[in-house]
Amino acid sequence: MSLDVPAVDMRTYLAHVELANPVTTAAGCAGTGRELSQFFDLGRLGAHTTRTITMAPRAGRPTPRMTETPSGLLNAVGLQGPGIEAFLGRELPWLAQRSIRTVVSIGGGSVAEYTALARRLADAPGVTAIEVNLACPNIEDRGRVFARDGAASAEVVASVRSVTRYDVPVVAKLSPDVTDVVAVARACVDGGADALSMINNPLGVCIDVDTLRPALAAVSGGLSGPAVRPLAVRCVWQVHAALPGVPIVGVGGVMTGRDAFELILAGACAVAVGTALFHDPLAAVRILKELEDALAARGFQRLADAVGLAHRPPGSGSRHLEESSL
Amino acid sequence: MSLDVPAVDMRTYLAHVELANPVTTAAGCAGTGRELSQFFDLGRLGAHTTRTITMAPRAGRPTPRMTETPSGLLNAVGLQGPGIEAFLGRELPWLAQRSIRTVVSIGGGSVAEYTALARRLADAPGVTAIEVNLACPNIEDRGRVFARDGAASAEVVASVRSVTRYDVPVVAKLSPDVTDVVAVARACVDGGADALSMINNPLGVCIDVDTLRPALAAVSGGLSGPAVRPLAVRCVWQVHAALPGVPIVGVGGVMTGRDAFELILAGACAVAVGTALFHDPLAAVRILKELEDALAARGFQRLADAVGLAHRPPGSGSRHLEESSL
Amino acid sequence: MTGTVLTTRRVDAYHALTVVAPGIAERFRPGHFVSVSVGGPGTSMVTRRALAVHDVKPDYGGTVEFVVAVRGPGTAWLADRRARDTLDLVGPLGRPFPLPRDPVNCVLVGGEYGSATLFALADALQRRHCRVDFVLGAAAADRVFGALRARRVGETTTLTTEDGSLGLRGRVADVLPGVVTDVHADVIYACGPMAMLREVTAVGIDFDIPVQVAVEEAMACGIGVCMTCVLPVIGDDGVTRMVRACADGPVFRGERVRFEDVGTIPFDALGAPGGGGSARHVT
Amino acid sequence: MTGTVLTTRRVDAYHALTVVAPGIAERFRPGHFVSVSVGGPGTSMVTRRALAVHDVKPDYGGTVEFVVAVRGPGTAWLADRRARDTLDLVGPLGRPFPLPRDPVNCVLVGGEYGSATLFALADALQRRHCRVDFVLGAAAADRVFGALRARRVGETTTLTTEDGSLGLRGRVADVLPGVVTDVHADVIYACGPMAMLREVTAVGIDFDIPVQVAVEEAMACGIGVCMTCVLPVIGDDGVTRMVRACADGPVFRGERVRFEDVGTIPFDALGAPGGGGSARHVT
Ligand SMILES: Cc1cc2nc3c(=O)[nH]c(=O)nc-3n(C[C@H](O)[C@H](O)[C@H](O)COP(=O)(O)OP(=O)(O)OC[C@H]3O[C@@H](n4cnc5c(N)ncnc54)[C@H](O)[C@@H]3O)c2cc1C
Ligand SMILES: Cc1cc2nc3c(=O)[nH]c(=O)nc-3n(C[C@H](O)[C@H](O)[C@H](O)COP(=O)(O)OP(=O)(O)OC[C@H]3O[C@@H](n4cnc5c(N)ncnc54)[C@H](O)[C@@H]3O)c2cc1C
Ligand SMILES: Cc1cc2nc3c(=O)[nH]c(=O)nc-3n(C[C@H](O)[C@H](O)[C@H](O)COP(=O)(O)O)c2cc1C
Ligand SMILES: Cc1cc2nc3c(=O)[nH]c(=O)nc-3n(C[C@H](O)[C@H](O)[C@H](O)COP(=O)(O)O)c2cc1C
Ligand code: FES
Ligand code: FES
Repeated sequence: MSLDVPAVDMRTYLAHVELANPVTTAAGCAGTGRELSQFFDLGRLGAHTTRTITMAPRAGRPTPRMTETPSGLLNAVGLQGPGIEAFLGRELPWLAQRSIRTVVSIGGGSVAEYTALARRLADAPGVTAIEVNLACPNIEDRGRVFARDGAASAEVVASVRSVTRYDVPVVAKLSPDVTDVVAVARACVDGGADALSMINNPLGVCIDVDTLRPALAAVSGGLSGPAVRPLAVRCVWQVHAALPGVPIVGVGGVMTGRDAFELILAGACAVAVGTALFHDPLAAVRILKELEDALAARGFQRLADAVGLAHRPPGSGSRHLEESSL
Repeated sequence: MSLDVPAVDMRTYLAHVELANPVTTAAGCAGTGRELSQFFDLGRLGAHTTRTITMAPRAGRPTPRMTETPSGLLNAVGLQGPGIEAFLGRELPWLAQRSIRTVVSIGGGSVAEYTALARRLADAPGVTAIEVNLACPNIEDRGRVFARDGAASAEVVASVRSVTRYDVPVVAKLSPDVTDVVAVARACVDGGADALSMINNPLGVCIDVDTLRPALAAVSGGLSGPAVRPLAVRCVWQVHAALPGVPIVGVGGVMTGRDAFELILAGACAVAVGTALFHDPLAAVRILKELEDALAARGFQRLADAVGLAHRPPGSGSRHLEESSL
Repeated sequence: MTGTVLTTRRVDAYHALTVVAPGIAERFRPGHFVSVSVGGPGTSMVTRRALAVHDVKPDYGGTVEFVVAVRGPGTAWLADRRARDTLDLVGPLGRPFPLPRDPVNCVLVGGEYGSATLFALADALQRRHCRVDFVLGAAAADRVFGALRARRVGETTTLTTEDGSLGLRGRVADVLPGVVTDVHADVIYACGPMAMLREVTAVGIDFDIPVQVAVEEAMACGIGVCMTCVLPVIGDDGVTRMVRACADGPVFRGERVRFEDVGTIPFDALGAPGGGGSARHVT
Repeated sequence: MTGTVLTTRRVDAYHALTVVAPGIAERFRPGHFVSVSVGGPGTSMVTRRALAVHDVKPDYGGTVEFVVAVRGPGTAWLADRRARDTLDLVGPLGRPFPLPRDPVNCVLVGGEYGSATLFALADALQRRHCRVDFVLGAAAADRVFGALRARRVGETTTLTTEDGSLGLRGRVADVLPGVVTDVHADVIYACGPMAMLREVTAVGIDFDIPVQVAVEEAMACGIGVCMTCVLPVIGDDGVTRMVRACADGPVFRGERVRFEDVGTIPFDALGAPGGGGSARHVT
């Protein structure tokens, strides 16, 4: 047993909820949990994040739903899922029985729908946190995505917060496709978000030069994978600089422990693994191990000491990010 | 000589200016022109775009100025350049003497500075077009980048347009780091932009996990290369759908003729090559050849027939891009 | 899991790779597939490539053979592998072909490299004393895979090519009714392009015999977590769902697959936009 | 330009690659470098790697030899190359070492793989009847490159290692004053890490003899277009400019390089923020 004692104290906190370690699965990238559990014990992760759960079952988008891009993946799955009732009936209990820490991602077309989802989750056992996927079109605002608008995001977060048990943190998941991610982050925190998760996929398009048509049936899709990591690190950096007290789940292109470490040094206290799971079913546990080794190799005794460290060079104040690289 | 007759009519128009072909160098990626001309005749390109010229000489940012990212490059050069007087004295005449079509990129910290630059260019021979690099911090708005704000962008464009000769098109270069690129594009066109160029680099950060510090001295930098191509194609697609009559220069991650073709099918009538030049000094001419071959192989007789073609599937109306991939 | 390439060889238009992979060989059942990481260190390709397992042998603790058709950069990379290179494999994946309990007459239909998956199946069927007949087709002679082996293994083998360069000119579905009649087929197994599977299924429906198809859909993960490989399939309850080719398939009952609607969300599918259709069937 | 790898071998901590590249061999002058594409087809690495040319030989129409120290993924890929692999090269690049007109006494100082670039230089100097003495250093014995050849070629060779595993314990700059005095050096040529070049330059300044340094800065293009490889260098007019290591260098007069300010924009550099300093010198 003593071999299992980690060299580094990997515990982290999503607001007041302690996680055994900072590595989680990313929403929509780890199925129901059952699929991955054929490869490893999901309980070894800090948490499992569900796909985004919607009120009604959703068939999603037509195929082709994905295409490979340089160091990335463009996808338009369209939140295919069974709806909240089936989730509560079949998926959540399976996770709860195995004591898998579960972050439930929710998505809706209106504030009311998000709120109704959160209400349905309020009594369900086994909900570690609620992640509000704000990258959903707001049917009351001509389909404008909530995440693009600080006020709309804040409204969703506030309403979800108000119907959620005090001991279940509400995490707002932000998109990078905004002019000012700090403004949206601040609005969400002011609205009651206990933590932030970033980034959701930036929007991209690929054209198939043989069919002369978009490669995805949905035309546009979300870009993920290593290609977007610099954008994710940038968002985490900016938001951590502006709101240093707010826990951040870093997401975007994490394939290795070094990548996870990058997000942590930029200010994330947890890291979600998405696209990497498609390439390597064991990615999340491998990354956890690599991260622990990387911390140990650099003399860290606690993960917490590395969070945001890149902002504070020895002997100087924290550096500010300028908006332009030019 | 007859071997030189292209199989495909590659001519394109930047507003009313005819270019022999759609391939140009991207601003800041092709030096003064002299460097590349050691490898090929720059006059073979549709145009050469200068680095962004500023009023005063600029030393740029400290090093390290670049780091490699998956399928990308993160750079923070900081518009190092000799200033407008040295440009007019030494760089532009060299290009003009060789009849190289030259798009002059300009950047400033205020509307007045952009305007002064455009005025200095008004009498200079050899200016094919002026590209307004809007990714500069506005010193009058706490360093907020012009390109992030449609109104500020439009003001710059309108002022530059007003002092520029009627037969010299003004091209507005847009950033993808905005909530609504179509809104910024529309504002620029309403402000008098004759064409649009997109995308400038999205902002990214990389952390060096050995030094535990940002990899770039400037902390953040601009992401370029194939990693960003899906974002560039998306911006071109969205803007072409909304403003089908506006000429667009597609920029972002073009490494091959196929990549250039992708941007053209999405709606670009010209394509600028940036990061690819760092990898292959002959990239621009190679891409031109590959593009011509790709068009010929698919039976196109004119480049113009391919512009925006992916929007119009045979037998159906143009498809709309939804804001969210979900 | 890491496998070492034992041998590579060209087989007409295809590249055959034999890889030492005991863990996969051991658990393999006909119809399973494997996913392979492509591009090597530093690659820009982030997704694996799905490959059917053609053959499994006991040598070196267990080898698997793949047959690769070069399509894009990933398969081109695979075709460049040489003996002693290593491959990163995940598998076996998917649900294998269901085998009949009784010794029935089986027609195995393969299109292009789709035939590759049928030989292990034929062995398993023959071990159960089933009769096996082959119908293999492709666009041209060099793309018909496994004709010799089919001739050796099957009672009869019928070949078709669209250009007539081998066997009968035409498509497998053109000759299939004749074969089904001649051999008194009880069941059809098929693997190949979607259009072929649709036509083969139609033949099965005509003759009122079951068709087991192994479908091919673009896959990003192969393990059921990304939801990119879906197609509309009718469930036991009569409800159409968008199911995963990788984890719920790749083998389906042909008549359950809504081939005409592949690439769409049928309006009556569970959770289709508008909330119509079978969404109501769900509580 | 495509070059075929002729041979590869380990040399202590380094990997030496000999590549058939007549176009480069022909135009090469000592101090030139070459940029190499890394990662092969489908790679995620978009920038080339700069390598000094160690040796040029007339075999096969012209070969060039590189000495590679593995640092990150690109150099690791280079170290994995084998005979008959091809490399995509651009070069020769940069400004070579200026050669003295008269037969003077030259001390050639190399740190780590930086020594590699000095041997072609030594040949050229000796052809001009210059005396050549070497001072080579590194962290440890296996990182001192070219000691044997230096002993063969130079009048004297002094070796240093920081751990004392070869030659004298210490750094090249510790022993350099003694060598300069002993051999009555007229000029110093140096290539190696920036810290070493700074110290070597200080020695040259002390002795009031010129130092030619070949600097190393992270490069994205190597051809002068990306402006990422800059360092502050004082021009003939006394103005400090941020100049490109690739196109304006890599060889500079040591005393012109503001080593202490590398990694910064000196406040008095042309165009420094604030518009101060030498910006005023410009019309
Ligand atoms: C169950 C199954 C078994 C298969 N067995 C074989 C086989 O035995 N031999 C063989 O040559 N091919 C087989 N294929 C097809 C093979 O997976 C694709 O040809 C291959 O993935 C294309 O990769 P690429 O890099 O060449 O093309 P690209 O078009 O560059 O691939 C890009 C991306 O799309 C995915 N993709 C594209 N086309 C397909 C496709 N048809 N199927 C699955 N994913 C696709 C790839 O996985 C990759 O993620 C099988 C596919 C499936 C689903
Ligand atoms: C003029 C010149 C000559 C050189 N000659 C040699 C030589 O003979 N042998 C040798 O082993 N190395 C040489 N180097 C250093 C070599 O270029 C770097 O070690 C190499 O680029 C690192 O690549 P990587 O993929 O291993 O590391 P990474 O850190 O992954 O490289 C990432 C990026 O940074 C750039 N980069 C990082 N460090 C350096 C560096 N020190 N110099 C230039 N670019 C860098 C790379 O080009 C690449 O774009 C030389 C550098 C220069 C400038
Ligand atoms: C196929 C796929 C499906 C996704 N589905 C969801 C989802 O349902 N909800 C959500 O919030 N994010 C979803 N995402 C976004 C991921 O959770 C993650 O934010 C993003 O992909 C970046 O991380 P990665 O690069 O590690 O994949 C999805 C991403 C992919 C690739
Ligand atoms: C090193 C570097 C310098 C650049 N300098 C400028 C510049 O001065 N002005 C500008 O408008 N864009 C500049 N850009 C952005 C490019 O013009 C281009 O918009 C972007 O890099 C995307 O294209 P690419 O992927 O082909 O490089 C620069 C990009 C790079 C990589
Ligand atoms: S390929 Fe990912 S779910 Fe089927
Ligand atoms: S490396 Fe690009 S300018 Fe020197």
